[in-house]
Amino acid sequence: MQASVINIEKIRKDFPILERKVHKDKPLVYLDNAATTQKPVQVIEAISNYYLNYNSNIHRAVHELAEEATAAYELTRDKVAKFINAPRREEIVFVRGTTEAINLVAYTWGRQNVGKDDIIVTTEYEHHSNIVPWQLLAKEKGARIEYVGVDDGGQLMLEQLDRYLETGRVKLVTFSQMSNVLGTISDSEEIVRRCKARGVRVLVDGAQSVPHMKVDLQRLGCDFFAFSAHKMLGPTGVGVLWARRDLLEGMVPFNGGGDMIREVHKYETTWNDLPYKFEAGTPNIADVIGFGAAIDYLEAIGMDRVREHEVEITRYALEKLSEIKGMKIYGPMDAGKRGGVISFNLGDIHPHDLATIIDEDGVAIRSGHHCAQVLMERLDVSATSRASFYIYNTKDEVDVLVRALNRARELFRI
Amino acid sequence: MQASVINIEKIRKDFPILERKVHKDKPLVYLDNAATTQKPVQVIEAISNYYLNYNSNIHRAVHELAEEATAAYELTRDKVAKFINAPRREEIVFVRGTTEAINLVAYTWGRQNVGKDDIIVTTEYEHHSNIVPWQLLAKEKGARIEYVGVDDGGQLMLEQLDRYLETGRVKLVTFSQMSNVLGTISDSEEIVRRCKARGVRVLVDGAQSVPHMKVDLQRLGCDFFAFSAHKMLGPTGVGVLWARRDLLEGMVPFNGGGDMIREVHKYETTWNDLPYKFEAGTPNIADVIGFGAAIDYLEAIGMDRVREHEVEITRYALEKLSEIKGMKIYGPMDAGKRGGVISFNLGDIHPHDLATIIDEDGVAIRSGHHCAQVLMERLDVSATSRASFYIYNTKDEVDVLVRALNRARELFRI
Amino acid sequence: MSSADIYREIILDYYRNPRNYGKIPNPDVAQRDSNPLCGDELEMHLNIKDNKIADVKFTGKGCAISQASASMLTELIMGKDFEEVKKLSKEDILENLGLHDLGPARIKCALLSLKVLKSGLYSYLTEKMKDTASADKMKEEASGLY
Amino acid sequence: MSSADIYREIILDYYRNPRNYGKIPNPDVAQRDSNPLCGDELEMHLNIKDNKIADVKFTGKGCAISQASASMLTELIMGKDFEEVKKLSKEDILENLGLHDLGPARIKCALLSLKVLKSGLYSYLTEKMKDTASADKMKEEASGLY
Ligand SMILES: Cc1ncc(COP(=O)(O)O)c(C=O)c1O
Ligand SMILES: Cc1ncc(COP(=O)(O)O)c(C=O)c1O
Repeated sequence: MQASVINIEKIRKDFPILERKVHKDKPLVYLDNAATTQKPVQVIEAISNYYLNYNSNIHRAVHELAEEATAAYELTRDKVAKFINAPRREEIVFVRGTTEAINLVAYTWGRQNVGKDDIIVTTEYEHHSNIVPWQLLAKEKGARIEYVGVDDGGQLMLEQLDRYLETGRVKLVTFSQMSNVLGTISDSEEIVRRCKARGVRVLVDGAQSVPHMKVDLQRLGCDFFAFSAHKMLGPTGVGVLWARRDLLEGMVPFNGGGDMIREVHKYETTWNDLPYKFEAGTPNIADVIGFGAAIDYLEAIGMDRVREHEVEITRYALEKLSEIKGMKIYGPMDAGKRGGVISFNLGDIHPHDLATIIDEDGVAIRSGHHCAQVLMERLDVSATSRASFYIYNTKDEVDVLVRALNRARELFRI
Repeated sequence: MQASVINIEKIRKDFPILERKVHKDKPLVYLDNAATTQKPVQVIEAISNYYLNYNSNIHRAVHELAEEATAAYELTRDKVAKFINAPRREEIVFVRGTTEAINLVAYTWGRQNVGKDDIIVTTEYEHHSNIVPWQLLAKEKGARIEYVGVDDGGQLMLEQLDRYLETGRVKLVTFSQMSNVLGTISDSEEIVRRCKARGVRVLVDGAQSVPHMKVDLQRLGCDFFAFSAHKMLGPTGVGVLWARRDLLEGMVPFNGGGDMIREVHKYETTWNDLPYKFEAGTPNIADVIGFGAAIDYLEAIGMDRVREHEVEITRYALEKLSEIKGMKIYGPMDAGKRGGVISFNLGDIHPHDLATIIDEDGVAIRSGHHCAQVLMERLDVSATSRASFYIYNTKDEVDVLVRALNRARELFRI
Repeated sequence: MSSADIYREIILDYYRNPRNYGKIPNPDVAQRDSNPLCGDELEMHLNIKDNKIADVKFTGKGCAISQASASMLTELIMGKDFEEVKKLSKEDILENLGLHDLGPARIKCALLSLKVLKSGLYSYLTEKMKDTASADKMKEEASGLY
Repeated sequence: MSSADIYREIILDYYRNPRNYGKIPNPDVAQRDSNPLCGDELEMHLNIKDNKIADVKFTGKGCAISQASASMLTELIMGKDFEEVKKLSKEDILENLGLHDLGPARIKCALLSLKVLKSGLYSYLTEKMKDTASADKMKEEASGLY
């Protein structure tokens, strides 16, 4: 194993799944981290420990278990606020994931603020979760949805954003801080600056950025921010919507039910304080607590070092992959300015076939449209293969990937 | 420990939390099961095992982990369908819990089918999650919400339902199969029959019934059905919406995003098949798998025996509690016709004070409005105390509760 | 603290025989709030004259802690200088009640009356005194209580 | 089965040189579907005369398995009796392709063409033959494929 900015051997010991063999005897090489990451034992144990020792519903009971569970659940809120440098803890709303966070904004703020002939601007490299909710809203309201294009280098064409902004009809600009296909890191602060200059609200999809680089919401200056725990060592079923307090206060509730109310009467109801107004029903208590352990784990390594490690491995992978005959890589080629997500196609091998073949060698990558069909149309492909890295991946694993791809090439006689 | 229809000593061994002491040295007596139940090691291990051995995002990848995870996730869908005797697996939609299930129906079917001056009928003993979503919908559409009253014996006054049905303007009747405060078991089949006779749709909130008695959807005959895993030995963060296939097919999607689409284009999108159309984004994979283990556990005991055990302990508790000076019990008194949820007040001790006092003796009960403020108004109380039982509770624990209540009585000089 | 310490004679007495219970006709301040967790309700009425609390009354329903706390708070502030009342802290209330180490759920019961008081002062400062700076401070303090 | 077994010469040949690729002008049946999981698309055109498949063509994009499967299916049904084609099963298709033990994700690729065929026959039976009983059977079979 190569020297690295992080102690990778120690880290790998915390992920028992990496010891696993697939297809009988092949060591697992897990390169599907953009879909979901593996979880360290610290996270798994935080969840078990909750169930084994202090499982209880929260907020409304006074017995000891309930107090312990409530305190642990709320502690994660503090950890999240600190991790992304949010101004206030009550601006952190727990949801199921990025998808639910964005839909929440569309159903509440969106339905209150977007009207006929208004424009919602998104981008050609968005995940479906940052397109479909706005299509649904646009359809309901008679509004329009427009796309900032992606150039051949995988970058957003911001002059198109300017043109939309100039119409004066844009109500929201929404974009991903890091593309889950191209690895492009958006020029987020610049986009926010241009929107703010026109008084336009901005939502940033941080599903791929928060797990892989330091994010500072106070610097970023956006209005809404969304991300998922399961893509950053945390459990499935938890995500975060952050929004500025004044916006949350003005927003109608999303789901109605327990915990989000102040007083329920037969014909009228008042809402609870932030953030509970947006957390209806029994939340995913155990996994929120597990998410806290994931944040602790990342904080202990340090996000700058996480990023450095990924730049290093991405640089190595871009170099090695480029040497393969018939290889086409999509997205920016400068590892220092992109994330650790590499999409590619190899000759005329369809990504599905490619993934099946290299899975036999233990290599898990993703193949398909990556929930980004609009981008697939833009790239004029039906699908790509995608390898994505995280803190536990090594250059040795990149070598295994490369060998497996060469075997596929031979099988397809390319 | 007393003889019981179930092997309670064996069962208690599966719940390590029951060995726990609270307030230094008091054995935990957990009687807050209507809020959330404890989890057997089988469920906790199913979750850990997923993360330790085959954690992966599902449905879209072809590598081995993804296939294992997808198979396990989908297997729970089959288990759920069988458990509640649903006609088809694709009618089972995984959501966060009962609350989200009901909101999903309100946002989709509700917004499509409820119009101005239409009536939505609910009941006075509903949980907030079966009131607030309908208030929000009624407000948006200019519809009305009406309540079937509760009589002094804790039963629904069905003649009021008839009167609403006679108006011909009722679009939906929605009610809880078991009250989470009074323990009343609704006469569900009769209510459904009356609604069906008028072609009115029916939603049944099964949050308190599915965990405690055999539910057979094909016999029940309703249109929508909702419940939560965490109230039936399963993890937090998972619930089920069941709806008839033809209804689901006609419903617009709820959340937009990954997995729920067939094809996304810039300006138009088509939807995936059932049930995926309603499962947008990365689902709570680990906990759905854990939920499968919870169903296995209950099936192994047998729901008839679960019910029998609860009737026995509820009968004992009703008897012992009635003997306490100053005790007022709400709801039906015949244990054979009600669930294992007992709400009460003791003299002028406020339930919060009572719960604090007996918590010192290790007894965890709930106190407050139980997310049923409309019922509190009906009962003319601001709150009640509530003890609720499950498979691992014993008569000895009821005795501990009774002793603790008597201590509270002395402290308050009643 | 143990429940025997919490539910002392004096707390039970204030719970069962609350002092200053009731309403003031045409009060200078009328403020109501409820605890969304347990449903406790509290309404406080104040008259303020010559920078002093000229009269104060409360109504409400809730647990012994919240009701005794409210009643004792009314006694504490009756006749006090307005500036002093503005400064009342969480610690003052708990001191006055003789309650320490309450758990996170029950401490909200003890502080509901202070929250209502501070919210009421916020409205008073905003509307009658046009003193937004002090008002905002009250509001922050009220929402910081829990 | 191993990928060396899946990606035999013949599968690659059908992938790269699909037989019956294209469209039929004014076909009796035109059916399109896509696999929401991977984005594979397939459109099939059929002409039916004298209770036989008089002509069949397909277009699409997708993996080697789905494209070879579609092409081989067109060859299999060309000229066949309509009744026989209605009876085609999942097993027939896999047999014809020489593919066994595909995982749950990849088997969908192999069966997409059969799904499209059955959906097409459903429309044909409903609209042209007014045979709802047979049509419903086709629909059930199509949705049962995955
Ligand atoms: C009858 C009833 N309905 C709905 C709910 C809400 O369930 P959840 O909080 O799991 O969404 C509950 C429990 O809290 C309940 O008891
Ligand atoms: C950029 C981006 N946005 C949104 C999502 C959706 O996240 P989730 O599926 O956790 O809701 C993903 C991942 O799937 C993503 O990569």
